[in-house]
Amino acid sequence: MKIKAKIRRDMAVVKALAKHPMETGLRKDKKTDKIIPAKFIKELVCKHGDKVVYHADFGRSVSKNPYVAFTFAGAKKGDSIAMTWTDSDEETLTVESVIK
Amino acid sequence: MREKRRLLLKGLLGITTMATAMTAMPRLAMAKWSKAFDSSSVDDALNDLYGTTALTTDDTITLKIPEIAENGAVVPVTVKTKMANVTKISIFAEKNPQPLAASFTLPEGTAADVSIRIRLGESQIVKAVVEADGKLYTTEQEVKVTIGGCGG
Amino acid sequence: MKGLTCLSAMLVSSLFISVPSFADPQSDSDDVRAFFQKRFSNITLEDYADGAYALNENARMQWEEIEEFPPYEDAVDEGMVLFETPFANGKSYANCFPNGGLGIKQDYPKYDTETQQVITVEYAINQCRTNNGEAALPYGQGELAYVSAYMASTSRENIINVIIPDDEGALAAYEAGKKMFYERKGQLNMACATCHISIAGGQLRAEITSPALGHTTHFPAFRFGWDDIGTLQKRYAGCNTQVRAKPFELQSVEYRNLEYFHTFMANGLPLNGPGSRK
Amino acid sequence: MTKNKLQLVLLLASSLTILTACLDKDLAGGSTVSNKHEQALDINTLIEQAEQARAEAGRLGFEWSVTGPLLEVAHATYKAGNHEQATTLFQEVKLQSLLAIDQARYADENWRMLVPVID
Repeated sequence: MKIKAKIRRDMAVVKALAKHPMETGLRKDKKTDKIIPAKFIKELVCKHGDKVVYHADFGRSVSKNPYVAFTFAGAKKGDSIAMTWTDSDEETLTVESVIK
Repeated sequence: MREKRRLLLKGLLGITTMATAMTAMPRLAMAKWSKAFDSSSVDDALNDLYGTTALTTDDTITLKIPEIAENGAVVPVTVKTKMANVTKISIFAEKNPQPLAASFTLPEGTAADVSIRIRLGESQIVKAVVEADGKLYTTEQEVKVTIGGCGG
Repeated sequence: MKGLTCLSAMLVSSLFISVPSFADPQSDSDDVRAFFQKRFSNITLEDYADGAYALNENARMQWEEIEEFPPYEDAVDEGMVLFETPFANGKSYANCFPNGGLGIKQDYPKYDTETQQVITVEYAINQCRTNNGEAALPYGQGELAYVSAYMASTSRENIINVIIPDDEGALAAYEAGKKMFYERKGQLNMACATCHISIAGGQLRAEITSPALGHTTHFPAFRFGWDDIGTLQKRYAGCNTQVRAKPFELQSVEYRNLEYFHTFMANGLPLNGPGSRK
Repeated sequence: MTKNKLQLVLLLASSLTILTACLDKDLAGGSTVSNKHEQALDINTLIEQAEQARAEAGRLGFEWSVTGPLLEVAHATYKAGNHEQATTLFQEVKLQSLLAIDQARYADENWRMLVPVID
């Protein structure tokens, strides 16, 4: 997951791109003709310190390698944010980034 | 427009240096992932998510989505509104097998301005629902999805 | 059978007889530009670097949205690591290129008068590897494309400056590339020029066909259709296949000549690769 | 006139003889082999022609992308014993290749027609 966070007009603007196949469970493998099992990010959360500043739940219609952007108040340059995704297999990844 | 692209180009390298990956963080305790994402109709999903299908159309909500999608697999969507006390924003793609694409819970201090990229299997209506002061508002737009294979 | 042999013999001879008369690359390029300027009078030369997106505001907006956080960044980062990792003999890519390989893409393809051939960045990358005892990498996509993408990223906004030296071989290579660009082939009987000059900007099924003028600026490109970053010649092979012509080997003499012609046409345009395409 | 008539009769008679001979063989069960052999000779020539034409189209850089896969199908069909269909497929391969060769010739003579002209 890549995160770009910067301060614009006193607000922290966050853009993130998670690397994830986002398999819907509806797609067939062209070679084996078998259904590729569903595996998609269900939840993406961003914390600034202890505070949750963003919480997104995803369904199967979110594109592969999901991209999100959002804006929150109360952060300054140099602060850290941590973003965590959890997918349908309960796999999880947390990435930290410093606000520029 | 051109200037903007230039800036983007310049910023390309060296953005990820600060990001560090850690795994196995304890799962954040938040609202449970709703079964609304499994619903196969917009109304069912609305019921599951909000307990009602009563929506008020409000055209002051900005739903930015292309009228003709360049690539149905990656359709950029932005939903924003100037309404106060927005607690939730959700996005529905009516004709997708499971219409609810994403639902954002916005704590105080987070702007009612979210972007995401979604899949659209065919031309259809995309709907944004904004929850503010406990009421539900909506706006929608038709998106044409073309079948390509030759671009670029 | 006899007829066939006869036909082939006739063909072979006719192919050999048609040696380029007098190639004038600059006036070719001027003509193509004048043609496009007439067709799309509202866009500037620089705009052609954006391909079909220069012609369609709706598509352009979506493309810019994607470029906000483009899908090729990982590939570029990986390319940088690969580029900087020394070979087993201690040397690295930087030793094989002018200026350490950085900010030089605008000068490619080059014509090497010594070996009498067109050298593209990708071809040079593999030359560099084999000269240093490393195995050549597959052209098209994967590590080689990543290295090339990184090199392209260091050359962004540089102005394309392909030079055709006053050399018979160089002119012949250019002319061969040009001829290939205009030859109709494949089961659909289409030339590169059919889509990208004659009907450029028009609708082909659901697509707007891009002008030939800015094609080479943004490669290697991430195409959502490929779900990966790929080289210009991978796209050539794709185009050939789309008109149902059997593609040439990537980095074959034919494709390198084509890239030479194709990129010379874009002289003066700013590089903006890697780019994303649908 | 009589001469012509005579010729006609002779011709008819000879063909009848041949026909009868064949029929005889058929009845004797020996002709299947010889017929098959003749057909095999034909299809072999066709395969050779198809492959030569394809190679020539390829050498000129004008082979169609669909021809190679079609040739594979044709060979597989032939191997599977379906000679009638294989013949059709090899003919198609040959035809596509001849068209591609013709395309090469046409392109060589006329490619400049697509170069934009400024008036």
